[in-house]
This record gives sequence, structure tokens and C-alpha cells, in this order.
Amino acid sequence: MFQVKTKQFEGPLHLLLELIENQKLDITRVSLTHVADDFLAHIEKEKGIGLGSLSEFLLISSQLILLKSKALLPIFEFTQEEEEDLEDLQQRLIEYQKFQKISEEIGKARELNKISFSRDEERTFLSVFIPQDISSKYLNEVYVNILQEVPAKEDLAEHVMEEVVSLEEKIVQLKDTIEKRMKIAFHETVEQAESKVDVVVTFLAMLEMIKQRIVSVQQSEMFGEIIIKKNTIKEKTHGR
Amino acid sequence: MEDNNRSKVEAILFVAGDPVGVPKLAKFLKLSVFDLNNIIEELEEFYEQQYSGLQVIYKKNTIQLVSRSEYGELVAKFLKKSFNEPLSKASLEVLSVIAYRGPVTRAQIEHIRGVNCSFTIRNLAIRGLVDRSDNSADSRSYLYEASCDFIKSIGLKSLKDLPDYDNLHIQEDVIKADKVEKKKNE
Amino acid sequence: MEDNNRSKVEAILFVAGDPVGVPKLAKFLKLSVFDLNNIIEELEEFYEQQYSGLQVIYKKNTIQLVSRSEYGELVAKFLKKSFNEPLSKASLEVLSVIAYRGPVTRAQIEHIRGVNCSFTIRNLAIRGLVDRSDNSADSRSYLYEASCDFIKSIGLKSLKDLPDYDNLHIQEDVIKADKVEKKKNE
Repeated sequence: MFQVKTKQFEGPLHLLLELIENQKLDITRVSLTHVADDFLAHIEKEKGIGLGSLSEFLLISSQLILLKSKALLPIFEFTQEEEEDLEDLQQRLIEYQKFQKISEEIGKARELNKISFSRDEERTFLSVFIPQDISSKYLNEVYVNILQEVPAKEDLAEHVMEEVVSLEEKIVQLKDTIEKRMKIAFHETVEQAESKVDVVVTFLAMLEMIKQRIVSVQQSEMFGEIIIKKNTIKEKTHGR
Repeated sequence: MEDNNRSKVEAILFVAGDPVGVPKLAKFLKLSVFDLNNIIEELEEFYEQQYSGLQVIYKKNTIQLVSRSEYGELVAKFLKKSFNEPLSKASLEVLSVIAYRGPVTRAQIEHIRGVNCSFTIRNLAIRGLVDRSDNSADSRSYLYEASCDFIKSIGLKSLKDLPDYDNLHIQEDVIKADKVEKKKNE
Repeated sequence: MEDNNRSKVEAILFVAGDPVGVPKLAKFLKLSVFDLNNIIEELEEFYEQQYSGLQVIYKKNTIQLVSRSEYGELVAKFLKKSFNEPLSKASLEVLSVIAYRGPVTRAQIEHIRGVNCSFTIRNLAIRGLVDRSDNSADSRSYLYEASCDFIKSIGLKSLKDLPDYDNLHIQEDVIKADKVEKKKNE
């Protein structure tokens, strides 16, 4: 497995692109499937993912999980929307790669300091040019409008930080629930979920627990309910 | 007579200092935009042939007279102005997307980079490397494009002189990004 | 090589705007005053031969680049016309910030609007709508406020007569989350 450096990634596309480039692969579905594990492993380990972009990381994760599912289960078919989203992801990566390269060139061009300057001396006129169409009421409206558009001191990140439950927390929660009830349907675990991201986190937590052999899962039909069971004896990790 | 027009245009651009709208200047000089464009081209060629200390830059429908970019460091030293400040990797990426794809919305930029860019965009706008304008198609968002100061900071004549501009300028993803934006707003 | 010096001098005089001392420029370019004078003469001849829109004027020991004197009237007419145009949306916004918040620095205005305002502020100052004064708290920046002429022109005796002035003027930190609803996606 590719050893992930402990650097801060500018979003999931940055990480994904770096994983692909590190293995000298082209941006294809096959290579995306290939690096999916590394990507997920990075998210699980990396506590330093900017919380502001955690939701973006998780949404990309869910797409990669989809790709993995397809690789494991050849009869698994993508819906048209999933198909489009994957196509879109690939396209975005190709675009992002182009812009990463070109932005380095722009950076180098800036270092040359081949700067053109304009004449911006202060001039004063003897006469004043008063615009005809301004009233004090109008000036007030304009100013109040500007004030409303000033971004609050926030960052979106702070909201996300409050709302998104971390993967670890979720695992603890899920373990707890399963301990108590031994067997649980996936949809029950996400009943309390407040967002898509929450569902994705739960799903990731479930995958993590499968890997740690804490649970196993069963799904009797496609899109059917996923049953999570606590492992009493060591058994194979993947459900059928 | 034409020579006369060339030097008239030069004098006006010199005194204006700031970018001047081509249609506005054409109207003022009682010329067609086509003729004025020819005169500007002539002025450019003249500057190139004579290796003048001046040059013309274009942005959209405006032109501006500026100092020759080869003398950037010399002129900066004379004016005691700082050279280009280094930009972070993130800023350079956002700036590139805006320069090649502008006018673009924030959602379109974020679609390409896969991450929230509002603060980076704001910083670039405050530095004056990016211009912001109202989006007539959606009053809740703005459009961003590279500014004249950006063009001047890397000594270009216009954005079209950016490396591989024609290729990268084409906006394949815009429709998709609009879709994403709509989803977000739902 | 000499041609190079001619265009260097041209570039520097262009951006300087104000008259430049010949000895100072010679020192800056590491040339003797004698050599520099020759280069300036060359530049003058060049402008004359090419019937340029620009010319050099000497005053005492200084030189300055100006527009060709034959075009004095043309150029003045152009400027007057430009400055009589209605204010752009950006100018109007900056003017309202300066009116309510003045005396205010450029950085403060830019912080409120989220975009670079140097061009717009300069434009308002040239029109005589805004006055500039030194900032005692920071010698590198200026303070801007609405001019008396402007206040009078909108029929007010003082800025305090602006609607809701007391409230809108005081706001210590304009960036207060609770005061602001986010209208745009910005």
C-alpha cells in the first residue's frame, strides 16, 4: 500500500490525484478503483483533514466505495446517476490535473517579475465632477446592501465541525449498539442521521468494523437491507 | 492622417492612465471600432519595432498603456514598489482557474478543485488579481475573472497569451457545475 | 545598447508621471549626467521624427513625459467627458462606504467590500468626491472621507444628516456575524 505522507491535502481531489500520480497511472476508472483503498485508509488515519473539507472527502469516499463494490461484485450495476457522477469525478480529476500543472507555470511566470506598470499618479482637477443621480437615501441603500454581503466572521468549517461526527466516534457508537442488540439493520443505524454525510460516515464506520472483524454483514438482495451482525467467532470478513 | 490617429490614440491612452473602453474611444474620435482596432494594432507594431519602453495591454473591450514588461524589475525599483509576492499553491490554482475559465462562478471553481475556495477567492480579489462582477444569470452569485493587474503582473498583452489558453479556456464542465450548484441550492 | 537605454528612460518617465531629476535618474541608471542627457535628446528626436503622441519637457534640472502639446485640447476634452459619466456601481459602493465610515483607510474599505478598491478610490478622488489625508496611525496609508462638495451636492449640511448615520457610522467591527445575514453565496 502506498504510504501516505502526513501532509495536509487541499481537498479530496488533491489527495486522489496524488495517489494516482504516485503510482504513475492515468486517470481511469480502473486506476480509481486501484487507489480506493489507499484513499479510504488515508481518511481513516488522517485526523488532520481540514474539517472544513471533511464532507467533500466523505462524498468522494462514497463514490470510491461504489467503484470497489463493482469490482468485487461484477453483477453490481450502477444507476444512471451513479454512472454520471463517476464520469464527472473522472472529468474533474483530469481538469484539476491540468490546472495544477498550469498553476505551477503561472507561479514561475510571477517569479520572473516581468511586470508592466501603469501610470497611477494622483491628479487633481480644479472643477468637481458631481454625479447627477445620487440622493442620500440612495447612498444609504447602497451601504446597507454592502453590509449585508460582508461575510460573517465564520468559516463554514466551524459549522461542519459541530455537525459532523467523527469516524472514530461513530465506530464507538456503532459497536455499542451492536453489543446491545447483536444484530441490527443498517437503516436503523442511520435513522438518527441528519445529513448525507452522516450516512456516509456510518457506512465507513461499518466498513472499518468489517475490516477489524468486529462485525460481518449480510445483504440478501441487491439494494436490500444490510444486516450487521456482531462476530462471535472469527469468520471471513466480506458478507455475501 | 493615419499616423496622426496613432499618435492621438497614444496621447489619450497616456493621459487616461487607466484602461479605456475601445467603443468609447472610437466614439470620441469619431472612428469605427474596426478602424480604431487597426490603429491600435499599428501602435502595437510600432512599439514592437522601435523596442519602445511602452506597450499596450488588452482586456475584453478595454486597452491600457503600460510600461514594457521586460523593465519590470527596473521600474519597480525606481518606484520603490515591491515585486510580485509569492502566492500559495491553493491561490495559484484558483487564480489559474479564474484566468483561463473566467468569467466563472465560485461553484464552478470549487467543482474543479473539489474544495471550498471562498477565502482564497476573497484574498485574490482584495489583492486585485481577480475582478468580481454581478452574475446576471443568478443574482445570488458573483462572476470572477482575472484583472488587468494580473495581466500586468506576468507581463502579458492579454489573457489570450497565457500558455495553452485556447485549449484550457474551453469550458466543458460548466454545464455540469451548474447542475451541481442547483443541487446544492435545492 | 543605446536604444535600450532610450526605452528604459521612456519606461521610467512614463510610470513616474511627475518630473524626474536628471542627476537622480542618471545615478539610478548608473550613467553619467552627460550620457543621460544624450539619451534624453535621442528620445526627443525620436518623438519628433515619429510624430509621437508624447513629448519630453525640461524644467530646470528635471524632465517629464507629457502628451504632445498639439493634443492638449483633445486630451482635456476626453478626460472631462470621462469624468462626467455616471458613477459605476463599484464607485457608488465605495463612495457610500467612505461617506458612512470615513475617515477610513483603503484596507478597511477593501475588507468591507471584499475586493481591491485602489482604482475606484483614485477615480473618486480625481472627480473631487473624496478627500485624502495622511493617516497619523500609519504613515504608509491614507484616510479617505467624503468631500464637502459632495456632501453639499446631495443636499446635506453634514454627513450626520445621512439616513441612520449614527448607527451605521459607529459599527466598530463591521464583520459581525450576528448583524449580517448572508445574502449571496460569497
